[in-house]
Order: sequence, then C-alpha cells, then structure tokens
Amino acid sequence: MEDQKSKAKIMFLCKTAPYGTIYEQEVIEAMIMFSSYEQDIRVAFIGDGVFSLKKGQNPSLINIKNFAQTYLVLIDDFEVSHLYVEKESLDERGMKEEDLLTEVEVLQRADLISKIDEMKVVLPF
Amino acid sequence: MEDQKSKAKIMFLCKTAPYGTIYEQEVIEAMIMFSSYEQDIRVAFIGDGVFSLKKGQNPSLINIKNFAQTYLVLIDDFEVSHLYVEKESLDERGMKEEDLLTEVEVLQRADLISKIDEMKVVLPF
Amino acid sequence: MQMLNIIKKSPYETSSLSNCLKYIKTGDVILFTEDGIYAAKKGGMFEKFVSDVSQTCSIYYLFPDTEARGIKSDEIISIAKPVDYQGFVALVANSSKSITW
Amino acid sequence: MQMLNIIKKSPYETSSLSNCLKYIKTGDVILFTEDGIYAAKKGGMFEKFVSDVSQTCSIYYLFPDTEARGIKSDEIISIAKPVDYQGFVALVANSSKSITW
Amino acid sequence: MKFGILIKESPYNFQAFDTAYNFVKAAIEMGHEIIGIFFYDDAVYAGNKYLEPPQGDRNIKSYMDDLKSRGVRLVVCVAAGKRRGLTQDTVSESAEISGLGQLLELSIESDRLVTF
Amino acid sequence: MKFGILIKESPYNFQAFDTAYNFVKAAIEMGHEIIGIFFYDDAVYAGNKYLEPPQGDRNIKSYMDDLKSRGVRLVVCVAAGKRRGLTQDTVSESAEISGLGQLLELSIESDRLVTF
Repeated sequence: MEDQKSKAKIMFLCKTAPYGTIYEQEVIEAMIMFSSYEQDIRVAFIGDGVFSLKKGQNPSLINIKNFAQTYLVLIDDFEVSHLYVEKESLDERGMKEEDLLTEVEVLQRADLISKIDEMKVVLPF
Repeated sequence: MEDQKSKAKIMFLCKTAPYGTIYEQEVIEAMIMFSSYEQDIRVAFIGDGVFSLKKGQNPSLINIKNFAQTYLVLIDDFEVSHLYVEKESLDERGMKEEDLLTEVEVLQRADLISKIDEMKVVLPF
Repeated sequence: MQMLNIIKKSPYETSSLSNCLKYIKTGDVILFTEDGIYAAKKGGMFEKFVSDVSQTCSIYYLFPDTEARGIKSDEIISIAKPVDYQGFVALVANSSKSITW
Repeated sequence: MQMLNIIKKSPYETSSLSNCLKYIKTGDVILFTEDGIYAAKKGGMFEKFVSDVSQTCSIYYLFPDTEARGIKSDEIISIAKPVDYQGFVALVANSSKSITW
Repeated sequence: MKFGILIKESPYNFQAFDTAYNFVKAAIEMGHEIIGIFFYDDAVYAGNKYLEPPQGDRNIKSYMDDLKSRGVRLVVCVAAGKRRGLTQDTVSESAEISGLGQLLELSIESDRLVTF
Repeated sequence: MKFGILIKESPYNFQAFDTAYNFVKAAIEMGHEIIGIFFYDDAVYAGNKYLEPPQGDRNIKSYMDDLKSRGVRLVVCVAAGKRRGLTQDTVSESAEISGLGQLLELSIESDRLVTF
C-alpha cells in the first residue's frame, strides 16, 4: 500500500442537480478516470448536488442515462476513498439519509469544511 | 403609416447583466434585425438586465465591445417603439434614473406587468 | 386569458422562481420543468412560496422530470398537478402566451 | 494558509455568493469577478452580507470587470480592494487553493 | 394550432434541447403544426454535423434528423453560428443556416412561441 | 509557481474564457509557468477551428493561437469534445485532444489549479 502522503488529495465538489445540466454526467466520467490513478480522491455533495444521490431515479422518460448507478460502485470498484454528503443541504431540501441510493458519509457542514481544508485541489461541478 | 393593430407586439425581456454572458450582445443583434421589419417592438429591462443601461461602461480592459452604445439609437434610428426599465429592479440594485446612459421609460412593476400582458410574444434574454 | 410561466431552473441555485413570482397575475399558470421541479418538492425551502401562489394560480409539474429525478408523486406538494409532454403542449395552447424564466 | 473564493456569477441571479458564504472560514479571501462584482456594489442588496464577512475575511474585486460594467470605485463598498489580472494571479499564488463558486 | 420554438441553451450541457424535442413530438402527435425551431445563442451547437455521443448517451444529431423527417424546419442563426464555428462547413444536413428574420417570422406567424 | 487552468464554460456565451485568457497572460508576465489549460464541459468549443467572429468581436481562435505561441498547452477533453462535435476534423491547430488524465496531471503537478 502506498504512503498516503505521496498521494494528491483531490475533491470533486458536486453542487449541481442531475439531468438539468450535464455536470453530474461529466463529473462522473472524471471521477472514474481519476480513480484509476491511485490518488486520494474524495467526492462531496453539497447544495443541489445532494439530489444526485436521490434514490429511485428513472430518467428513461427524458431519454437520459441513469448515471446515479455509478455511485453505487465508486468506493468499492474504483479508488474513491470517500463520498461525503452534507447534512444541512439535505435538510434544506427536505431529504433524509434513507432517501439516498447508497450509503455515504453524512457530514455536518463544519466537518465538511475541515475536509475541504485538507485538500490540495477542489474541482467544482 | 401602418395601422398599429396589424403589427405584432413583441417584447424582448432583458433580465441578464452585460458581459458575464452573451445574452445582452445577442439580444441587441436580434433587436436591430426585428426593428427593421416594422413590427411593434418593445424592450424591457428587469432584474440584472437594468445593469445593461448603466452609464460609463468601458469594457476595453476585458476586450469586449461596448454594446451599450446601441441603446442610445434604438428608438431614434431603429423602429423600437419603447424601452422600459423597471423601478423596483433599479431600487434593489442601488441604481437611480441618473445612473442610466439614456432616457428610458421608468415603470413601476405593476405597469410593466400590464405592458407584458398586451404582448403577443415575450422573448426572454 | 392566462399566461403560462415556465420554470426550468432550480430555485435553490437561480432566481428563476423568485423572478417569476414577482410578475405573476391572478389566474396565471406555473409549470415546473427540468430542475425547476425541485420547487414543488414537499419539505423543501420553496414549499410555502408555491403553496401561497397556488391560492391564485394553477400549478403544474412535468412528470417525466420528477420521475427522472426520483421524486415520487407523494413527495410533490399536493396542489401541484402532473402533466406529460402532451399536457405541456395543452398548457401552452390554452394560454395566451408563455414566458420561460 | 487562507483559501481563495472566486465569485463570478451575479448574486441576484444565482446562489454563488450565498453558497460561498456558507463555507468561508476566518482568514479566507473572496474575489469578485465578472458578474460577481455586483455583490460589492454600494446600495445593492448584498452590501450588508459582504460588509459582515469582511470582518473576518479579505475582500477583493477584479477592477477590469467593474470598469467594464460602469461601476466606479466610489460605487464599490470601501472595504473591498481592487486588483487587476496580476493582482488576481498574486491572490491565487498567496492562497493554499482556490474554489470557484 | 401553429407553434414556433426558440432554443437558446447548448445541447448536452443543458436539458433544454431534450425538453424541446419531447415537446415538439407531443405537439405533432396532437395534430399541431410546428412552423419552425430557431436555434440561437449556444443552442446553435445542436446543428453541428460532427456530434459523436458515446453509445447509450443522448444522440442530438439523430434527434435533429428525426425532427427533420417529421417535416420540422430547423433553423440555425447565421450570426450566432458563425462566431461559434457553425458554418456551411460544419452544419448538419437536417439544419439550415438563416438569419434572425426567421425568428421574427416565427414570432409573427405562430399562434404560440415557446422558449427553451 | 506552476499553474494549471481548468475552463468549464462555453466561450462567447460566458466570460470564463476571457477571464482565463487575461489571467494566464498576467501569470506569464509575472514569471509563473502555466503547465496547461484543460477544456472540459462546454469549454471544449473554444478548440473549434471554424470559429468566425465578426470584426470587433472577441476572437477566441486568435486568443487560443496567442496562448499556444506563448508555450501554453491547450488540451481539449476527448470525451466532452466528441459529444459536442470537437474531433480531429474540427479541432484547431493550437489545441490538442486528450483524455481526463491530463486534468489529473494538472491537479497533481501544478502548485495551484484555478477553475474558470
């Protein structure tokens, strides 16, 4: 196992709702590529980004692919070390942990701010 | 002179600030083209659209053309019958009538709503 | 004749909804599409605004867009009515004009 | 080391500023660019928010963008300091990282 | 009823094209007439013949071909297109390049103009 | 210092490219190194060789050429580009098409990565 310190800490900051824009789709393509290079990749969902984790998505009527399935395998099959979702953003949107399609680390905003602080690079999407 | 009733009433609803997006530039291109067809063309500035009328614009440092000059001639040289700017939108942005680069009709929101109501088509930009 | 107001952007991220609400008249219609549908979600920050405006206006949402986003009918405020694309077309046809905010 | 927060969208039309303010820490830096500069306009709706955050953070605005939009220096809240593109580069260099909201 | 359609946002990056496409198909099925779709601002990119989405992704080019085969005129703004690289060299067979006068015509001739 | 640049918004429609261009020129004048600009999402359109802005308008193509002549690598994302019609047939000489690995490399190798 590589020394954690030699890996670049990079966070994808997902702050956009799915389908209305392409950001979720293209950030997933980036996550998958990044995760194959053995760096320390984190993904944080804040603001409307938390909607990307809503369970029961079915975009077949709008002819768009269901990208959300990818989140189910990011940690297990890819080298994404952490998926964070912000508690306050869920609350503001009337969402609960059981509304999410996969188990993620639900963090208070203050804790997420500490995580952001540790990163070398934050990529907003 | 043509009968006013035979003309289509079309309003450009300008609600975006200049320079950060292209909407002001491309809506002006549309206004100029539309105004040459002898229809009843109105232009309304609401929300951030009122910033398009701010006087003293100088986009040379960002290498963009100063489109605002076009507003000075729209009514005189082109067949745009009215330029409206909304009082409430000016107030919210700390702007006064004397901050504007040309004389326009400053309307209360309620009066602007009545104008919108008369239109056949409203084109949002 | 009523006017149709189309809201397609998230009310959390843009001012589309709040701009629309400033111009809406009694009898007008609001249709939530695309990311605009989050405005009609129960328990969200805009539930009260949408409920309030429903006193004087009709509220619709584009069902394919809520379905896509995993928002079930019972998660949408009850005064909002679902339409499919044909319903969307009918709303346009039955309104004097539409504004997309 | 402080983080640089870049706001490039209008606070009237998007949630960029309000999102940023939720995550900002004491000692951080805010730079207003493009349509984001309207946040720093005197007499606007965001004057108070920006003044408040200036108690714990440094506030800058990209001068070419205010100049472009006809917003003179005396129309910008006085706690905000102008930078040109070289000043923008220096802010990035002097911060541990940047987030564009 | 006669509908005119204005699309302003770029395809893929925004859902506007997708929604317009489904709207237009529904309108035609209901017996309405679509007198034209005008592509302005970043929406002109939908007229590019080189679009190559991966399998399973939305295929804007085939949607354009489908609309054309249903008899819908697809008009890309010449001025908005030129600055964005949409010219006679790059425009798809389904689309035609024309001026803003076409948008005015849609505004006048349609019973309803809808913006996406 | 080594800077990496990520541009996400489409040229012309948004000011992001313009601001990035001025930022990069300033950084180079100050003696910094720009190790690359990565174009993702709608920003890939800046790499189109067919852009023909009217006189007096911003000329994104000449800005790209200028950056290239200053030794800056201009990398258009292959996947984002393909769906948007940016391929070997349409890419400008100043830009190169490559994968998301290049963005990761910018993230790792740069001292600062700035998103526009």
